[in-house]
Amino acid sequence: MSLITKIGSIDIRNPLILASGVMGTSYSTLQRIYNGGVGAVVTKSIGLNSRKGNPNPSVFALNEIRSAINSVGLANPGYQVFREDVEILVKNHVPTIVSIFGENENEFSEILNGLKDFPVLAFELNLSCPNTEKGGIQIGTDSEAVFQIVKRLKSETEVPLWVKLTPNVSDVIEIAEAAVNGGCDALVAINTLKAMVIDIHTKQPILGFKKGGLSGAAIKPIGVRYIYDLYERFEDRIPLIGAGGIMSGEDVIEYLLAGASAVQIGTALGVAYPENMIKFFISKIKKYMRENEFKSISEITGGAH
Amino acid sequence: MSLITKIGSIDIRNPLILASGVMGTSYSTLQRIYNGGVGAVVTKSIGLNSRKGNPNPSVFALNEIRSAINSVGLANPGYQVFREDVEILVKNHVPTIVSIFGENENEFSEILNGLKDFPVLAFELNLSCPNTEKGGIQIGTDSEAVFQIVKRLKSETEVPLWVKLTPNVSDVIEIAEAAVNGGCDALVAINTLKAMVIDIHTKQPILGFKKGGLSGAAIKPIGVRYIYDLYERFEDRIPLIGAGGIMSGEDVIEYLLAGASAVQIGTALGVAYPENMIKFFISKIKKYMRENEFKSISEITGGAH
Amino acid sequence: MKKQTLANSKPLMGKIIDKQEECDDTYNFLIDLPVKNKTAKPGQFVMLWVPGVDEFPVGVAGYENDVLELGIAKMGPGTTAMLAKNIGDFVGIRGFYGKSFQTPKNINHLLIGGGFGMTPLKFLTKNLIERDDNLSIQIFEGARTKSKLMYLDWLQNLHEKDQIIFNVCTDDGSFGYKGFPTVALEKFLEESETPSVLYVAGPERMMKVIFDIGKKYENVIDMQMSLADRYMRCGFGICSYCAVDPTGWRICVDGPVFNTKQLEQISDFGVYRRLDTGEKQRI
Amino acid sequence: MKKQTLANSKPLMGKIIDKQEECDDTYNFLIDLPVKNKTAKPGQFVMLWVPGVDEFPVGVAGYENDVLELGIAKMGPGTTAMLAKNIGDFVGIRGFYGKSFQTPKNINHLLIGGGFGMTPLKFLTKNLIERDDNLSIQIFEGARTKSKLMYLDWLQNLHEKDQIIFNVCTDDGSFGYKGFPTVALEKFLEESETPSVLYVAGPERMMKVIFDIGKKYENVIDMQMSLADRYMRCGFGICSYCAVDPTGWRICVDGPVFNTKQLEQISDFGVYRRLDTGEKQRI
Ligand SMILES: Cc1cc2nc3c(=O)[nH]c(=O)nc-3n(C[C@H](O)[C@H](O)[C@H](O)COP(=O)(O)OP(=O)(O)OC[C@H]3O[C@@H](n4cnc5c(N)ncnc54)[C@H](O)[C@@H]3O)c2cc1C
Ligand SMILES: Cc1cc2nc3c(=O)[nH]c(=O)nc-3n(C[C@H](O)[C@H](O)[C@H](O)COP(=O)(O)OP(=O)(O)OC[C@H]3O[C@@H](n4cnc5c(N)ncnc54)[C@H](O)[C@@H]3O)c2cc1C
Ligand SMILES: Cc1cc2nc3c(=O)[nH]c(=O)nc-3n(C[C@H](O)[C@H](O)[C@H](O)COP(=O)(O)O)c2cc1C
Ligand SMILES: Cc1cc2nc3c(=O)[nH]c(=O)nc-3n(C[C@H](O)[C@H](O)[C@H](O)COP(=O)(O)O)c2cc1C
Ligand code: FES
Ligand code: FES
Repeated sequence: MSLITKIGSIDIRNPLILASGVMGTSYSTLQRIYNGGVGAVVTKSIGLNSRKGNPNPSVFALNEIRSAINSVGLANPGYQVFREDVEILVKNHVPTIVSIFGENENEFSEILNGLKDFPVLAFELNLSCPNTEKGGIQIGTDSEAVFQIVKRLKSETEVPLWVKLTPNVSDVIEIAEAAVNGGCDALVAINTLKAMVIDIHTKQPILGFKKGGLSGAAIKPIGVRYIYDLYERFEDRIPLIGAGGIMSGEDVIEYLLAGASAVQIGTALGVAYPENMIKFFISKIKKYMRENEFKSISEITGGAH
Repeated sequence: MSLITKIGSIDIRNPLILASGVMGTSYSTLQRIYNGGVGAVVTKSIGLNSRKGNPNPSVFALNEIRSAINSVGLANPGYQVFREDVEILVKNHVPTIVSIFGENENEFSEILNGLKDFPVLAFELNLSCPNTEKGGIQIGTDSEAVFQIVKRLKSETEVPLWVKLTPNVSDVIEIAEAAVNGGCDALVAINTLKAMVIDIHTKQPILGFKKGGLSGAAIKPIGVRYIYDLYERFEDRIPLIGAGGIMSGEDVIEYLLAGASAVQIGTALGVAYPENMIKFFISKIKKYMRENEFKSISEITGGAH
Repeated sequence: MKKQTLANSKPLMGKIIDKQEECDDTYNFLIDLPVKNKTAKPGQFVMLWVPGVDEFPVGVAGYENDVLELGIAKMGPGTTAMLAKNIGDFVGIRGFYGKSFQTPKNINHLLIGGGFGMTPLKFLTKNLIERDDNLSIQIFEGARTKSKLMYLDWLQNLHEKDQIIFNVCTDDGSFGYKGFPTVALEKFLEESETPSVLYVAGPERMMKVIFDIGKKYENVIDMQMSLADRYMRCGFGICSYCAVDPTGWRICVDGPVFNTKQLEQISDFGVYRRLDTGEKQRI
Repeated sequence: MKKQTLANSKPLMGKIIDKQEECDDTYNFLIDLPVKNKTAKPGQFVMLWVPGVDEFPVGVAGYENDVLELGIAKMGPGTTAMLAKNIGDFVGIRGFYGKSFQTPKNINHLLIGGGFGMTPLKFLTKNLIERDDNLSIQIFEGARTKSKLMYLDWLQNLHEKDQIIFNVCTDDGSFGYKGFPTVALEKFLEESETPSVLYVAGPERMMKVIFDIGKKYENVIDMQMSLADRYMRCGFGICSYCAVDPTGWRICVDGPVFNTKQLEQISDFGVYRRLDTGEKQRI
């Protein structure tokens, strides 16, 4: 039995990947989570210039539904500064996926070119952040834009390109097809869902940016559905990476059965002992594989179809 | 202090409305929930002909996130049979909104015309059910179709027309504008979110229809965001009716502050004692109004903007 | 208050650990549930998911140490698929749903059933014989023919041990007396001078007949009937396909067991039920 | 295990029930929280939401009967808005977050602080004086000038009652001795022959100086410092803006209190921190 996980041309030691934006702002937390046992880590989404993001409150938990809402809003140091962190990660052999975002094709291209000299595992294109006034959300819902960006970037690097999809669309298949036609190497779904919370005492939205994105257990049935629908459409023609509300090893299996080749975990790792959580996930996955006589992760992928 | 709630030209005794599809298949449950204290009730969505809906399992709870998933899929007796139930409701002075669905303009029109002799409170157009293979979902994401249907039906009846929006779209504002331009009298948001659950022991989707819609607490932050966004766009030019994950009186207030004139409650009433739940909701709303010195529901509407 | 909502979950996958033929086309299953401390009461039911086939309600025939006993009678595709399941297979269970039988002290407990209606009555019998405040426990079982009698050996054994009185009959006289359970029931009620409660589970038309009989006897202080002839989707009160007119009671949470006072208010009782479309169908 | 995730919630709205000027530009607040049975420990902090303005971390100065004590020093817009709040107003509280001070028995407890760093030390003092296993409790407080000394009256009063030894100094000599807290601290450490633990909360540069001093003394068996010079968003470990290099420890959950062994591994300590963009900034 092996946990080694294939995502297109890439192999990682197990199917767990740290999702973008969670413990991903500095090399040290990324390194720590990798040491904690995940197969790979995705950085916070990195843009052209440094950004403060949105005012606080910008992240809080909704524990009644085992979830979180955030409006961090792409706060990041800019790719030039972030090179320093990437350099350390690469030097320390941490399988790193750099998430990047831009307002348009040219921005994406500039960032990619500014980072592509590092042997990172992949670039993940965040076309889907719902927390910026412009940019992200528009691009990720426009299939023509998605196609153009992916095609352009694909021509500029040999490093695999992953496209992260937003669930805030009428037809994810259309967007996914654009990304696949553009030449992307994997699809990641899902990002957070547009959401907000209002405090009834003060009659105000709680988030500093008012609106945010919902992550955590609440969105798991939605994420599983996205992966299932995408697998129905593409089968094994493009690797799918599931994300959204994975809070246990059983949830990982559910995503794999739906069609994912690997998964990303965010909110569940925002706890005091993320290392324990990762170990616990892995032990559950192993137990499941043993009991169900699976020899490899890829055998589980798509099993519910 | 009064709980009387205005939705356009309609007054109901309080802002709580039973959502479509929950205890809405027969006159007797609708009557019971009205007797239990809500302001009005919406029937299960009624179509042209009788429909079996989807195979079981078609509804179950996800109690970890205080939610439910369903793929009942518009099971209904057809409008001709359902006339009998509507007749009793109307005779018993139950403020009834009849939810109707169709595959196209003509179907909607036929159903409306088959029921419009009853003095119901309103018709709610379900453009958004995610559980049918065709029909519903396409219509609700196509702004031109929405405009045409609403305009046509509006010309055929004096009874107010409400349009129920799906959250499974890229841009709800566009659809809402089409409905408003078509002449609708209120917007209802949201219906369930596309979702699914897979059992990892048997490696099968649990729902008989495989895919379903998520309701309950998990979707509340999403529903609140929809109402907030719609109110931002329309302010008080069109009444908004909030729905999605309302599990307490506080949740009702949150929706009102976001911009709703009234709310619909579904999943929360699928309990042993819905009457107690309704009483509890109302006592919490009254307490809030007293403590915050609100004289009427409409004063709360939009307070978070 | 908040905790009161949605007390139930998705199907919990239980492993079949025993399967025994009970009578013709009817099997007894023991299912090991992955839960602790969930208690079931006689009269309650579960939603049984036969993966990939169907989910439907079945009464609880017993529950001990997280092991659930079910008795399944072949009807159509769902029950047939269940009967094809074997030891080691997984099935999904949601529950326990619904209201149970209420059993007063110092009365005659008259349990009347037929077909799969015997399953809740078996559970009820098990609970009653553990008490020492009963005047008597009497089972009235009827079936078409001997090979259709559920729990025959088990009940005969209890009868021999004087724990119950077992009145058994068949339409064809192949076992017990020839005729309907109502014969022995009426005989007992006529002669008895002590109070009785009737617990009835079986086809709704039969129950209606018994209800009309029971009303004639003053010593019948209550009748509790399990309305199992209704289509169910959710099992926890959200869908309303199982509801009765004109009260709007949902069989799955407000029933399935109703008492005399309630049954009198249910105008459907023995008359019609709702189909999966919501249409009415005569019973 | 599942229950371990997301133990926290959205801001709970607490009502300000008392507000007192503590010293220059610094107020003490008592906030009534709508919760029961949540316990706070000295060294922990909360995220304080001033509605419509900002949310930021503040140390717990006390917690009893669901009433939270905070000490807020004016800095920029957020703290200014908080200082403008009055009795009856609502503010949002998330927490309690982070690790607390660990207090061994039979040692000298040396609490060294300045500015709002005094808030966790007040809470710690309150807890320590209730114990009877201390060699001594000593407070070393320093400020620019007398009017900037937090909890002055309270600490002097405890000193007079012999519950603590209060060593106080100001840069300008307007109260206590003229100079830094390190002077009295070093004097004590040189003369003492019993083991001491240092609990330090204040500007990180000051803490670094004390850390280097403490390392020189063998009778200092541990130093616990609260790293409060870090930008925080979430408070529960998800965002990583507060993390330190190279360990990746998040101040909000792995800290804010770190001990000697940990501080030695933090290369940032006293050197740089991350801004709200994730960029580094020299301290
Ligand atoms: C409260 C209750 C307790 C029951 N207890 C038992 C039991 O202990 N043992 C047992 O063998 N059977 C029990 N049943 C009946 C069992 O649910 C049906 O036999 C089963 O659903 C038949 O399904 P099928 O696919 O085999 O047959 P089908 O051919 O699909 O249906 C045959 C008949 O079964 C009924 N039925 C089908 N689906 C449902 C449904 N979802 N809900 C309710 N009725 C349905 C209908 O009357 C239908 O006409 C109980 C039913 C209820 C309501
Ligand atoms: C663990 C901890 C405990 C603290 N305890 C207290 C306390 O008990 N009493 C008290 O008055 N202050 C305390 N602070 C400091 C307090 O958080 C800052 O003074 C406050 O955030 C300043 O905000 P502002 O809007 O007033 O000032 P700004 O002008 O916005 O900021 C001034 C400085 O405050 C800091 N700051 C601002 N926002 C944050 C943030 N979200 N997270 C961390 N630092 C920030 C930065 O260093 C910034 O440069 C504590 C900080 C931490 C990290
Ligand atoms: C605090 C926070 C910040 C996030 N920032 C980003 C980001 O910068 N880029 C991105 O693509 N996704 C971001 N996400 C989304 C996650 O990567 C992930 O897609 C989503 O949270 C669903 O997974 P989860 O439920 O496991 O958290 C963020 C999520 C959280 C909770
Ligand atoms: C079992 C079930 C059946 C539903 N059927 C319908 C329907 O027929 N028509 C419709 O417009 N909405 C239907 N809905 C959606 C609800 O009306 C409501 O929009 C949604 O559940 C969100 O509200 P809630 O979270 O309070 O349940 C159904 C929901 C549930 C749970
Ligand atoms: S089965 Fe759904 S309400 Fe009874
Ligand atoms: S404040 Fe977010 S990880 Fe510490």
